[in-house]
Amino acid sequence: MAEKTLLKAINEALSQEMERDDSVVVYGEDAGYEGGVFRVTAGLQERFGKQRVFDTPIAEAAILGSAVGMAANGLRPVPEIQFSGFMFPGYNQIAVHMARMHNRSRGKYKMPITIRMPYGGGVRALEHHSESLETLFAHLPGLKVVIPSTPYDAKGLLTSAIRDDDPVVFMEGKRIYRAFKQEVPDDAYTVPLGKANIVQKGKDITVVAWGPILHEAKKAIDSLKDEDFSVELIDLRTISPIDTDTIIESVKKTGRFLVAHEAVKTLGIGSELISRVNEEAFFHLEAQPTRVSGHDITVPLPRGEHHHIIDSGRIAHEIKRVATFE
Amino acid sequence: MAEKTLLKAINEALSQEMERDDSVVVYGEDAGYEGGVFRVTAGLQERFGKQRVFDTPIAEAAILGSAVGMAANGLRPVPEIQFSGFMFPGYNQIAVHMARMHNRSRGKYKMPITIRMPYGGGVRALEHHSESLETLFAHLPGLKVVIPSTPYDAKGLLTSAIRDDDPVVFMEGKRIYRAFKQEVPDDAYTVPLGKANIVQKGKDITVVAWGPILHEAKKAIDSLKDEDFSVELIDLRTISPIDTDTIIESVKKTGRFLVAHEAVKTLGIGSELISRVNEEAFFHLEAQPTRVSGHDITVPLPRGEHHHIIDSGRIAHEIKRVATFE
Amino acid sequence: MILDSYDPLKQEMFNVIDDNGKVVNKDYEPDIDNETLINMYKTMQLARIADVKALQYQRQGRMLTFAPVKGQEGAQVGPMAAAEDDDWLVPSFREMAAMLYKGVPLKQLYLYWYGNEQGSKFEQNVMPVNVPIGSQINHAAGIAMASSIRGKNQVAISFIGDGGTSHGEFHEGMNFAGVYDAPMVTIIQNNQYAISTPRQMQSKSETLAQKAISYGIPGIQVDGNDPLAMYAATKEALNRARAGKGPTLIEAVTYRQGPHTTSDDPSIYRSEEEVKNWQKKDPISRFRKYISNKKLWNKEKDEALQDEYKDFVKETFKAVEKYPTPTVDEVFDYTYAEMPKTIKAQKEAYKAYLKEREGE
Amino acid sequence: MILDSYDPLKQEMFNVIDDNGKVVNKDYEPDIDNETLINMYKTMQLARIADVKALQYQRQGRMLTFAPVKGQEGAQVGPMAAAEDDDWLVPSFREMAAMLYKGVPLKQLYLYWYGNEQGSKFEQNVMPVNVPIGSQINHAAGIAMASSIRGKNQVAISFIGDGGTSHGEFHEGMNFAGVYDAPMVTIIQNNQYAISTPRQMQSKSETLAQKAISYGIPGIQVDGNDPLAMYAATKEALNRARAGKGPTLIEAVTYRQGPHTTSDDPSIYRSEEEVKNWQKKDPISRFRKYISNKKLWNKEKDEALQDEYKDFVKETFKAVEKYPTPTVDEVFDYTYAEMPKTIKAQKEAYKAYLKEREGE
Ligand SMILES: Cc1ncc(C[n+]2csc(CCOP(=O)(O)OP(=O)(O)O)c2C)c(N)n1
Ligand SMILES: Cc1ncc(C[n+]2csc(CCOP(=O)(O)OP(=O)(O)O)c2C)c(N)n1
Ligand SMILES: [Mg+2]
Ligand SMILES: [Mg+2]
Repeated sequence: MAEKTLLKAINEALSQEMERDDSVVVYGEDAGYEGGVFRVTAGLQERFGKQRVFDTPIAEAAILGSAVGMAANGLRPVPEIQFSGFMFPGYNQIAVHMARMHNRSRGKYKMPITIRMPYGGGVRALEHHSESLETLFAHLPGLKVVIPSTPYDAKGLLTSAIRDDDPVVFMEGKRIYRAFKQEVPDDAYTVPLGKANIVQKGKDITVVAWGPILHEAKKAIDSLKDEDFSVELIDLRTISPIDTDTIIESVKKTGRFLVAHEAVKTLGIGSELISRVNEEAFFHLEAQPTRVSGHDITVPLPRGEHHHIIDSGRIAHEIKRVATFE
Repeated sequence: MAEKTLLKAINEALSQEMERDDSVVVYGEDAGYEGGVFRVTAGLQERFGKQRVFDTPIAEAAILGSAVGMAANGLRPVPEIQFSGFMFPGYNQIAVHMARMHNRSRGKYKMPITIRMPYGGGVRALEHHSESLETLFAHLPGLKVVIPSTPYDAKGLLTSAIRDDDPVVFMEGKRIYRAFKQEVPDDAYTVPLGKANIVQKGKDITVVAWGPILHEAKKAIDSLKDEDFSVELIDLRTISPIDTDTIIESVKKTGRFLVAHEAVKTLGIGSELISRVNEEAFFHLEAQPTRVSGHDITVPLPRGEHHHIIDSGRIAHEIKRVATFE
Repeated sequence: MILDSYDPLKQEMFNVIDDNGKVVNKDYEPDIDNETLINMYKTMQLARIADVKALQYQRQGRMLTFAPVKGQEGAQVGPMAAAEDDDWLVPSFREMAAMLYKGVPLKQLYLYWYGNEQGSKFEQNVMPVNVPIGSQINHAAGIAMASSIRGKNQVAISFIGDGGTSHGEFHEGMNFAGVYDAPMVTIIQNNQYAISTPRQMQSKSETLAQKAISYGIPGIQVDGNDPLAMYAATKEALNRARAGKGPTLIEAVTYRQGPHTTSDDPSIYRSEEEVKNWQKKDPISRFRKYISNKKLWNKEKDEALQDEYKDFVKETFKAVEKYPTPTVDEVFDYTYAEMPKTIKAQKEAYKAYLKEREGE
Repeated sequence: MILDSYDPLKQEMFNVIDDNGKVVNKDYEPDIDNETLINMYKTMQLARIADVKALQYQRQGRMLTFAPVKGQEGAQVGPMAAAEDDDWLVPSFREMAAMLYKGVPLKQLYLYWYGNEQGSKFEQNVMPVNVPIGSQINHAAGIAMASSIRGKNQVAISFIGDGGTSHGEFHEGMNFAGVYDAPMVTIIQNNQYAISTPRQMQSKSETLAQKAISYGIPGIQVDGNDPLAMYAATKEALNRARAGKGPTLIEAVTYRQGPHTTSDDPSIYRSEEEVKNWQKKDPISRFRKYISNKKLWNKEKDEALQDEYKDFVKETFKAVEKYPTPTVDEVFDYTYAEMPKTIKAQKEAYKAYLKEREGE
């Protein structure tokens, strides 16, 4: 065991799953020789050869459509989309085939595909490099969507995703790729899909977040430690299917609910969580379930980005408001 | 004035706007010579010529991407996507350009584009012909989304959409294209975007629906006319931006809220409406805001479709449950 | 080599027999055993009869929307006859004849067009009907790449329409497969129309075969109503693919004799004369003449076969009509390989509602 | 006609001057007035200096991610010099030299790379930087179609990379424009790499110019480091476009001398030797020799120009650094042409929060 970054944890999961299972292949734009623009796949081509780890033309529909074909013909593809904002040209394949092939063929063709993609802002990048598009995947039946917030979870969740027989969109918050390290076991292990993680117990308000924003939420909670209420913090981890039970149980206890996400507000995951909280814990609520999120605007270029992406300050402000609401 | 179908009303709006404004062009797969697979654009090529009304290759990215270019260069394009399920290959252009060009260019390039597309089930069609994908548009800042439920609204809303300087996705419930007729003025007129319509006043529960489902909701309400409560029915009409005020005002009065939609449940428009009702009318609620919708599954082929698409029976069942909840 | 000898840029089109089934290109007449020839003919006939009947059923309101294959049987059966059992068929949505040749039971195909997902579960290396234009080419590329990676000897044979060649997915898939020398053969069925849109509206390119040049791979224009030419050209392409030389693009020049689908009225956009002219090149009658000339076939056999198939098709459709409609479980249970809790909950809630309604 | 005389299938590449600026193709030497020649040279120099400086600023942490143009100035300035003022430039993301030639102020370009949307508002017929690969080709097709429909004489000139040609959007846009004979010229800057991915991984096609055959339009491979050849080939393509003959595809064979972007480390995937070999073909030094041979330029002028531009670039960047950061209003107000109520409400709520926070 050693301290590892999220990036290193992902690289390790890829490497170990390739070792374990010959049918795992890794590919994408610059994912082969160079090891990806973030170096997430570094060393894999050297180790597993050009047949199982390769560069592709710039063609997202082919990257994801070929994954459908590979999966039908016995492989377990782990394609990379260079940045989530460039998944759109391949979205057709995700929506009309990958998410539906198992259903369409009545179980004949499973789709054990894991699409990895860096996402989210906070790294002062160009346009289309900073979006949080999880809604576009979570709205599609047949897909799973996973977003890790720690190196430990990243390795375990990715391992589960690769071994899973359904297509998984695995979104990596690029600003936490190297932001911090954590003890991560050297051997392979799994963290189950579909299970949220209670990061911190509390009794007065439930806060749900995931990915990089989870760390902002933590900071926010820390900044409120002298306040008169305690916060239960849940890391959603799997965005689809949602672990409703864990959230509902928490809200039934706390009576207050806040979801914090980087994505735009309208139809962000927050809207779905609030609806579920309503459906299943309505009469336990002591304040309106609330979301703190990006605005309904295009992610601004770096000089204006801070107005859009929520930080611990905005989250703390909302936690306090909801927790003390009477 | 004469009785017209929804299809005829749309055709009339197109024709009159082309007449009124030289910069309006209409095109799409089979939209020219044949007048579209549903004949919505019938007669337009004959009347306005092949330069302004034309067939295209099968290329949705080109259909929608060229609209971006045409708009930048002074036209007001009204492209047709043959079925909403085939918009995916062109979604890249919608998401990364059309919805963002005005913002990107700080107002230099307006995008007065209206994308028309038939959508929704209930016509026993092949796969990909029956989806309700409004969430995928409503989640994108910069886009407007409109769904008419009547011939009158269809003509007026489409006229507004074409004259609007922002990109509008105009979704036409194909199963009501010819299902009924309504008095529709022969002259051009507008129905404003962004305004919901209170179809029926009531005081005990607010029901929101749109498109073909609005008619199912009406039937449901009719079937409940002997019950002891009265229903306020709102036709959302514009799905983005949402007319929150009209809904909130109604819910403040009724204290109960049901949204009915054809789309899958998770992250359907219902989730957003419920979140807004929570945010702005929480302390007026006497029952949990509720959605009746499709399940989180792939739309089944025709033999199983009835299990997925909500009908008046399911809606009535939910109205009664929510309205009488204590 | 056929692929080297016909240059699409010179508008050269490869054929073996003429409209009367006479061999006009002896050099390239494929050497096909008699059993296979008969099997090719029978499959084309079965497809034709099943097609004509399906249209009738649809007009009677018993069948749903359906995309007729009539006129294109040769463009489909030729290639499939050239393929090995283990090769993959990656269809578009109009490949009934190809699917039948691969061994997919007619009942499955009818069940699919009848609106039941059970009709898309095949035992063979055949992908389900693919509606979104162009997207199947990328599946074929992936299947072919997997074949290479796994050290198999399979080739992926995909079909696409003339309209489909305009799509970005076609381009990406062809180019992708080219880069990896993936064992893939793509057959464009240029049936002259994409719904109402004529071939020349799809592309300014003089032929569709020449699009191969964009991918640095061979492309050839073949008389798609000549099953022998289709067989021979595909065979060569398959050999290339198996030898690691990568994909080939074959444009089958053919004609859709029927409507686009049962919802289409072709009289809006084309003349009866045009249809009649193409009927003279009908692949089935041409092939019948060829095998008759070879003394493998005759009128009596043909009549017997037609009677047999008509009955078979009727029986098959009856069975399909009696097939149980999908249950609630079926509608929910295949969404994921393993059903998540939330969907299970939705299913149970819906079942409870149905029960309650029954009670009412 | 140049376009007819160089066949990409025979791997013929068009050039006018050699690496020493000597005319080696007198027949096709374009007739360019002196003022334009000087303007071409100056623009290339400005782009080069602005590029080198931007890289420095970025290394100092003062500039954000930025895509250097170094080495590709000739492939960009040649075409733009051949165009009319009213023609459209539809860039990808590496076209600083082309944009400067069109008259876009350097300040705007710097402001954009500095991370401010105000840098994308141009007075000229120039589209903003386009990041999603391939998608600009469809914009160019639409701009060109609008030009025809509105009876204008404008041609849309778009740029794309070698990597971009693999994308479905490239295919659809080229094919679409071809069908309508839209006045469009597409220039592929084949700079040998797409980030780390070498040209031969993009496509099995021997040249990128031959992809034109897929659209039934002319395609030509041009020495992209020869601004005169780029000028001459583009001029002919523009004339064709204006005459209603449709689009042309030009492959400019060039080289990216710098990193892909400031985040890239090219030493991982290419050798210094390779870079040095290409530097010998540098478009600016070749062109300088050409105009010097013509007695239009000399060392003194060059030194003066360099000094002038260095100062200008410094001043410009200073101004950009002083440019006000986007306000909350700016961040919200351009989402729609007319701001909807819900967004206005979000803006007000956010402003209220900021005020409260200030108060804290
Ligand atoms: C991406 C996509 N866009 C549009 C459609 C609607 N559509 C179905 S068939 C068809 C025409 C196909 O023409 P072609 O490729 O020539 O095949 P054919 O029908 O002639 O066999 C169209 C446009 C679709 N299925 N998929
Ligand atoms: C659709 C899409 N996919 C991926 C990217 C990420 N990306 C940015 S530049 C680039 C390489 C482009 O190569 P090329 O087209 O040769 O242009 P060059 O950078 O060499 O000018 C890639 C893959 C993108 N911008 N858009
Ligand atoms: Mg066709
Ligand atoms: Mg390049």
